[in-house]
Amino acid sequence: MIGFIIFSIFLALIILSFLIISTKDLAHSVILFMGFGLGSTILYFLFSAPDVALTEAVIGAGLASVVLLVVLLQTKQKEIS
Amino acid sequence: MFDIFNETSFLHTIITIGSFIIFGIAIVGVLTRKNLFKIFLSLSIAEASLFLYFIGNHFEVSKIAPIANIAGDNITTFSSSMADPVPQAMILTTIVIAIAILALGLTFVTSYYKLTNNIDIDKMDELKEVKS
Amino acid sequence: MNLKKEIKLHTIISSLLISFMIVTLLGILLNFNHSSSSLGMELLAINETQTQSANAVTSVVTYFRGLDTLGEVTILFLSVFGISYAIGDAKSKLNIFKDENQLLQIGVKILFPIIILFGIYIVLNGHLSPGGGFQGGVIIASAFLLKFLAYGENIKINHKIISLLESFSAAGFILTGVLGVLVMDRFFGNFLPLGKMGDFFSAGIIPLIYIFVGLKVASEITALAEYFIKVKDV
Amino acid sequence: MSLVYLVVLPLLASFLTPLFKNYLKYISVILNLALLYTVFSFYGSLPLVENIGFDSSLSISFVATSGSLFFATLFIVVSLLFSLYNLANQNNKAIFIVTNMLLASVIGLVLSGDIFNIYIFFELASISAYILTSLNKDKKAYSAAIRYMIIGGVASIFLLLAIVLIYLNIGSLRLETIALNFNTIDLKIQFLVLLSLFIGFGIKAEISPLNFWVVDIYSGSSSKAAALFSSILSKSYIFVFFNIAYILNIEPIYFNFLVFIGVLSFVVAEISALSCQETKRIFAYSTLGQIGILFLAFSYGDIDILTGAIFLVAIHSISKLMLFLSLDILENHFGSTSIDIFKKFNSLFLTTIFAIGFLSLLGIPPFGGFIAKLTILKGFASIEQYSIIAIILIISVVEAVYFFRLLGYRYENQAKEDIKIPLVQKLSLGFIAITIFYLGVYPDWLLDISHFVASSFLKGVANV
Repeated sequence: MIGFIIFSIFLALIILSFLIISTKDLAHSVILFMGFGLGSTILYFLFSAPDVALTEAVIGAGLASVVLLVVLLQTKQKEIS
Repeated sequence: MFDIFNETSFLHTIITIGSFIIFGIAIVGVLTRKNLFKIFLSLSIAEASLFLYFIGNHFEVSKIAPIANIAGDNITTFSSSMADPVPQAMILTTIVIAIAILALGLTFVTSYYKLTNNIDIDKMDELKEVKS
Repeated sequence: MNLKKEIKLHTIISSLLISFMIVTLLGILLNFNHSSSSLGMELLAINETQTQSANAVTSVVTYFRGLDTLGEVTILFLSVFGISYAIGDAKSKLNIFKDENQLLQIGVKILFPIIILFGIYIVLNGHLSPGGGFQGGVIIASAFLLKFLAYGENIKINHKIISLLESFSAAGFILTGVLGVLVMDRFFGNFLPLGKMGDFFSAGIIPLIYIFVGLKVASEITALAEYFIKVKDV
Repeated sequence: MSLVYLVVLPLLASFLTPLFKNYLKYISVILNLALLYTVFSFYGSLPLVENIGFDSSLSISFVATSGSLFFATLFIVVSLLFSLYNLANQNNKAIFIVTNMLLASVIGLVLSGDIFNIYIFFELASISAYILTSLNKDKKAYSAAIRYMIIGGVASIFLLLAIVLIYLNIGSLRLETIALNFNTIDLKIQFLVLLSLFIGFGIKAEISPLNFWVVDIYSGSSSKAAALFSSILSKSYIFVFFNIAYILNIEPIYFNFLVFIGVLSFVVAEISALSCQETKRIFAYSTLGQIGILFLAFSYGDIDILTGAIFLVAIHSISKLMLFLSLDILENHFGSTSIDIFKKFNSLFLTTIFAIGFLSLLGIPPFGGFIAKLTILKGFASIEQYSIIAIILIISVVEAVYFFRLLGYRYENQAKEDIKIPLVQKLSLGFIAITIFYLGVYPDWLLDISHFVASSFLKGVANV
């Protein structure tokens, strides 16, 4: 059963990373990045690595998103690709 | 009914394929995106995919976390049924390095943006040689 | 119009190239079974006798590979210093979330002590349960971050305390290593008694190292959060 | 006295900066002297393998062979000269912290015998280099720092990929255990690991196909930062690159490829220096050229060439430090580093310093550079590689063109401004010039040390 969950989360992460790269609006990509952090936290937990899951949750999803959001607020512009 | 998924070698193939697809997407992001903010974002996704690949390939369904739980009297000792602690320790350190580099990079991007109001890597032409 | 097409072309070419590279990479990587014996398994076997710490990952991070953590803490110190150097003096800047948030302030009054306590628990029990200096430090810093968001302008962090805390916990970390040389003739040697696995005072210098790391990471990430929050020029 | 003191003392000094408020520049001189003393205390007991943490083959080890100690001493001497030069300026907390961190990470890179530990010091050295680039806090500095970070990020991703593959296949992180069963793993994986190691270290060691970014970073950052980059940072990456190559004793075909890379970067760098209008770019291209020669000489694995290469490492570090620091004096005075500032300054001291630096880099007899080039050319002659000798001599002519053009600008009759140079800077730059001259006249003691270092380098696995 775990294998199937891992498979589906990996699928979600692939779609998330594609969306992060391709969206025009930077705010969307930051929020998707938070989703990516959450997905990898769950994966680390399933890989029986609780320490790494805790670190990824606190730093990868938490701190990185705050830093990205605040920097986004300062640069305040839409990406014109 | 999904017992094929629980077999370790099949799992490792999923994890390898999945993480290297994310790695590929992130590297394409670094090469093609024009926005500095996006480039740093895809750099950290590329690193995150390597972490997933590394920890994923050390995972086996039967293995439990390398922590001896001391619940009351039954102390589970450290045995080979536990996951390998060294990759976890390495990834723990590299995640913190990745956030340190990301924060520093984004500070430079903001300071650069404040000075030049430009966040497009192609328009960063301050360093071009001025041929007098 | 062709500019738009030209950008598209550039993306298509590089993505084709990269996908070709990834396919060959996967071709190589998929048909091998990696080595069974590994450093981790050997360390796992001797973990109980060497460190008496219940969390094998913590004993690897702090004791078996202590120098990595020292390098790691220095990288964090340097990156926060680089940020403070680039952003300049934080005292003269305005908070980016200028309006105070009443709702959050009530929440903060309740949550702040709980988060701090939780962070301290994670730091202190690094060698017993998952977690440790890094994770606990960031949790403590997130409590201060919450305060920044809630009180907007009128919260001032005393920079002297933060920089003193930072340098003394780093110096403490290094002195435990130097003490290891003086007492056990090996850097990061475990000079404290190991105690019994499972109880609070066990695993020699591992909890000590993680307390220093926790203090350092907490003060640094709080300073980092403040540099990021207080950036609007007056 | 443990080897780790060499890494830990600079870290401790920069952690405790809040304590010594306005004595930073004196503390950094004392620190470098103390480090010099500790390094010399290890020369008796070589090769020394020191396990950190707990005493077994599973722990991280610091390996002090004569090669790694020679490079560590060179870096400490360069950092000492840099801090002596800095005595003239007022206390700069950023320079103090970042130079100490750079020194600690570079010594760690050179001494460490554990591949993941090398990755950590690689990151520490990169982050201090990023901050050094951004010290000027202006448009150019920030755009250089951002560009450097993106490229450094890509380099560290490839290095991480190599380490992940090594651990998955060999299960160990210690260089000697990796070397022992490196050829047990599948050939394709070996190639993959070597390729990602090559890209990861190649980008930072500034070799030709991967050093497109270097000259922009040098021209964007301050001369002080460029001085540290070219004398300390690039040399440490070259040492780690070849230390791992020799330890893994990879097949000769890879070394021939590295010879080609060395020749390519040497030729391309020197020729593109001709068309530069900015002095920092010229010095950067000349550094890339010298790195090309070093790559060429290191990958030949012949004892005489290697001795000349190690002599060249020492000479090039000192003379490039001197050149960049004197350029820093000009930059502070004129505010720009374009070529025509050479027409506008009038100080006999600086002209002699520049002259000595250029002549030593070109390899003109009375100076150290001549001995280095002579030993390398003699080494190539002894193994009948006349094509390479021809290339080196032809390209030296190209070097002579752009260096003498700079010197020529001195004698154009234009309004000249006098430059006041503080005594301390005069002393430190003069001391380097004298050592270069002394090494040119009595080079034997350094040649013997380089010979000893070269032989320990070639032993590769045996001495780890």
